[in-house]
Amino acid sequence: MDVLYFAWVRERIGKPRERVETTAATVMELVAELKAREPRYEAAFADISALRVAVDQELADFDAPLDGVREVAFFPPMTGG
Amino acid sequence: MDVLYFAWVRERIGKPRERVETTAATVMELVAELKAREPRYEAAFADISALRVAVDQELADFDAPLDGVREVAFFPPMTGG
Amino acid sequence: MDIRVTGEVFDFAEQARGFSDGLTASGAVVTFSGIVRNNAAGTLERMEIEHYPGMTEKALRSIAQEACARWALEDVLVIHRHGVMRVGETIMMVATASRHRKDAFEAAEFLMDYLKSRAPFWKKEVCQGDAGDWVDARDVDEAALSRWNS
Amino acid sequence: MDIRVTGEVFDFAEQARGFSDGLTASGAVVTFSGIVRNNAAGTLERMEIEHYPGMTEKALRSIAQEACARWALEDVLVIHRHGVMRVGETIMMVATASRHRKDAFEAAEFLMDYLKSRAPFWKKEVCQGDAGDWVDARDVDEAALSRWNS
Repeated sequence: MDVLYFAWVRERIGKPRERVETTAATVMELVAELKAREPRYEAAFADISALRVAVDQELADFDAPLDGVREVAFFPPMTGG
Repeated sequence: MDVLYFAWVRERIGKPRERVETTAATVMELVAELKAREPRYEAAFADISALRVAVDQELADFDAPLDGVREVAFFPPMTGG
Repeated sequence: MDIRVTGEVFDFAEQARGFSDGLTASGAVVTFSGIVRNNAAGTLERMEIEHYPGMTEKALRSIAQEACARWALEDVLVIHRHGVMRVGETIMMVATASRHRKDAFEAAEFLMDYLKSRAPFWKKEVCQGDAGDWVDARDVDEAALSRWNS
Repeated sequence: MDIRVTGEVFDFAEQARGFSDGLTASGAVVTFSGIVRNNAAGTLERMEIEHYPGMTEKALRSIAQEACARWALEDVLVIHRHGVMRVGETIMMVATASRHRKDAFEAAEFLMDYLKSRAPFWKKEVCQGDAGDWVDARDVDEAALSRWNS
């Protein structure tokens, strides 16, 4: 699936998007896999309460299932308007 | 004092303003004097709850005193905006 | 603060631009504009608004001053027409500017609520072939004021 | 309904006029516009807004559709910029049109409340000589949403 990062999550991880091969069943499991990769992922996902997630471009919870999902995005709380 | 009429009050009484010599102590007493004049005043002031009053260009109650007042206006509830 | 009572047509967008261009500190601008609309039968020929010269500007200014006392506003604009208006013309507008949207929104709603029921304007709708009917005040407009007195 | 996400400067007043001119049944039009403001020290060089192409328009459209379901609106306009903005430029605007002012006001406030916290935009403020700071979401913006869920 495609994993996207925005704002300071993008800056900490150092890229806007990447292709991830995963068998994670939920967003939370995907986060655990990513954190295990490298310190910069560990840093970006250290405080999950400071993050929001979208699954296939819809806001979702961290326990959302990933079955059939094509795109997951991580970002800080939005500041539009 | 000057007595002014607006909207359908003006139309019923048939003039926009007039000079009134009165010793009425309150707006209510002035209304009673005007009603005693002619049927068109009686008609205009028949239902006082449908009227509003301004004393010297400030919204007031019907029991407002008239001592020193120069201008009293009668009109229906306002419909601006 | 800019309060205008006018017998002339005015352009809402041009006034909104002028208001907005004059601001330096406000990140939030709210405008309201009221437009003459036809009735369901499409027979409205014109709207006529009578007002109370002298009291009108005083009442509008007092309402705007109250808004400035209640909310943190950089500026307030009120324009209200009187006289004859055609379908599609702008009857009146308010604009408010503040650092925060909540202040700008609430102040604009407050201005509208008070202006509807406490500024001396009276609307008459004249349809084809009639002498015109005075618009009745709506209970809902009077009730709207209670929001600001709690 | 007109939803636009753009990287270009736009003129709030011109868009407000276009919106207003397109209406036929609404007597009440409310607009909100957000403007880039300098900080207290006057050192803001630019604002940068990042967004999530694809999701952004979808989210804005869904918020606008929800507003149309809740209030009697003739039309809704949302324009939101992304990219680099200078002090004084318009960041975004909403406009709502209805027969009654209450619907137009509430719908505009609803759009703003949701757009602030539920549309994928992120603001960064870049001051003279720094690399920029991401603007923190405000608790008060999150709290504002509760008004619409009772």
